[in-house]
Amino acid sequence: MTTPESDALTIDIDGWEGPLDLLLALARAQKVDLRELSILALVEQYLAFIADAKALKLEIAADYLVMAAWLAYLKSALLLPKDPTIDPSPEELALRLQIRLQRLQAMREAGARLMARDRIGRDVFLRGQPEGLRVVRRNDWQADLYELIAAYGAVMARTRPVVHQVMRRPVMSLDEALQRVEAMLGHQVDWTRIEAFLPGISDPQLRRSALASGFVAALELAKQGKAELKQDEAFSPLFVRAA
Amino acid sequence: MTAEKEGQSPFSENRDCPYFSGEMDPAVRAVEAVLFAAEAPLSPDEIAAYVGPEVDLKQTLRLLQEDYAGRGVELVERGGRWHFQTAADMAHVLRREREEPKRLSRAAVETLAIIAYQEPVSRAEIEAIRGVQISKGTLDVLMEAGWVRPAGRREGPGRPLLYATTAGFLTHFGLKSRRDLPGIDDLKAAGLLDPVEATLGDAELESVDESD
Amino acid sequence: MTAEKEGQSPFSENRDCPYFSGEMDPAVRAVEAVLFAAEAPLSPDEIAAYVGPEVDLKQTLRLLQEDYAGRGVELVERGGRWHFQTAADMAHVLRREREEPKRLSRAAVETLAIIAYQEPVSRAEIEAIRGVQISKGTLDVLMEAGWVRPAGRREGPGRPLLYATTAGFLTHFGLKSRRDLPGIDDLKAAGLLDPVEATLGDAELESVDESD
Repeated sequence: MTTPESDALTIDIDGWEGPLDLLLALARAQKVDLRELSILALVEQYLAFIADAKALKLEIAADYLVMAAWLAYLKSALLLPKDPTIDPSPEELALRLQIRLQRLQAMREAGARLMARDRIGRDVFLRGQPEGLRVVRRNDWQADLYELIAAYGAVMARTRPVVHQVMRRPVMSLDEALQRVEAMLGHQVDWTRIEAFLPGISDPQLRRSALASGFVAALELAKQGKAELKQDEAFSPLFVRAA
Repeated sequence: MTAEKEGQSPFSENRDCPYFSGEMDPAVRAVEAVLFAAEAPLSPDEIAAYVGPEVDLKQTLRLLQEDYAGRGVELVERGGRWHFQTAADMAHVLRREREEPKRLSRAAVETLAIIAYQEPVSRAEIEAIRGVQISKGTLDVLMEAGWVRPAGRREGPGRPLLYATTAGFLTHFGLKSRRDLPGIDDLKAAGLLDPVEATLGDAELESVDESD
Repeated sequence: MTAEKEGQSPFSENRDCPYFSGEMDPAVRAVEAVLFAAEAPLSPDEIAAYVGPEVDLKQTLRLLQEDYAGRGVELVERGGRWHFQTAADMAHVLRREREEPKRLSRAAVETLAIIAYQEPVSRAEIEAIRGVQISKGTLDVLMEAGWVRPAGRREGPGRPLLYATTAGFLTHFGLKSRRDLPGIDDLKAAGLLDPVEATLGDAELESVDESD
């Protein structure tokens, strides 16, 4: 077992990145493959290091002391006769510590190898003045024929209302209907359908107007007591005769 | 350019050309790397500061220029300074167009319809028919779409610019000619001239300036 | 390399090599120009957006890579993206007067290595391996460099945030993919990349701040 080279390691405790870092540094001082590491020797080195630091009245962070306490426990457990009821066993704990140190060492080496690679901006360089690539947006305008025609219809319709106001719809006035129905009713003693009193008209709009006016005229004559109205049921033909 | 060429590219028969066998002159390589990484065109003196004064830059630059001649990248000299640039005839490759489908605004459709039915028409005539001003963008959009073109000027006061539709317009809307457009009577029969429907919805819109 | 070589450079006897006679495949030229002009590494899909979908990029990139092999500039693939860069052995020529990139702290280097080799990992896992807490700045520095990114959360207690490396990490460190990480296979075989079990008084260790 090598003597603890505490002199070489009496560095300010702030120089270590935690107890694991310190343990790894001590382990490497054993100058063996980490897989061959003597955990017992490592524990003794660590405890000696902490003891030295205490003797020098250096301030020691709590986590280093916690680790020291844990390692002291591990050391005594390793030295005591095996107790199969303890789980995990001290040997298992020692193995785990060893693996943790290997793992930290592996990542430390990996980091160093990574940093040593040919890095962009340090060892290899990208093009200094690239022209750059451009994306040009182009609008793909869309419209269909129906939209176009409908739009024209809408524009034309909007500009036409003047024309529509000038146009007069053919109508039959109430006076006209009254005269006609009254005159015809004089000869009619039988129930006669109201349509028979209207003039023969082909224009459907004028026809509707004449029917409406004729109906109102018949109501007016009935009110005056000059005519009688009859309808068998709602929406059935309307009959008129002289009173 | 396609998969069939695998193994028989225009160059594959030259793959053994010793030019590429890794025996490149280190000086040529160095000058190439320096010019590639440079952030501005470099004079031979500036290059020499990197590669060393013993390099015959005149010769090296000439060799490099020959190497790149005809490639997608070329080495050029401008006012005594050297730099790599992409070949001029590759400019069209370096930009990529992305088409974005966009529907025409209502104002644009109406304007297009008026031009199609009544061409050639002036802007003032379109505005008189629509009853609102046309924003500058509306005609631009129709021209960008390739459906409307300027069609000379009308003789008369102000000599207004006239607009007409294009062949592209007919193609897009599936028309053989403008005479295929349904006439006013057809529109009326189809109910597209129904004044009530049309005036109701448009009343408010008309009082507001169009905003496209 | 010197003036005496005028007219008898190692290449001069090959000047007639048809490789450079301007009969280049237009597709190769186009891909070359696009990669030269690009401001960042490009995936084949991105290249295709410029040169057109009909170009066999696998073949074309291979040809280009061969063209440049051994030159002062080379074409490389990093994490599925391609870019030109100066040859690594030209570093001594180019480093002149260039500033070294900011040095990473030891904590940052180790953290980056842990993330790269074991991704995705949580902050607690990184701390368990290093035996100290990570200061706030360490992950920030790595993310700011564009090498590390948050990579979702691990399902389970606390749903811890996970970290992984980026394409920019591969580019910067010259790795074709994570499988190129130095020694990753050996570390995996030795079980050193297995998930960390939080044992050995980690609870106490984690209460301590690191001092980087």
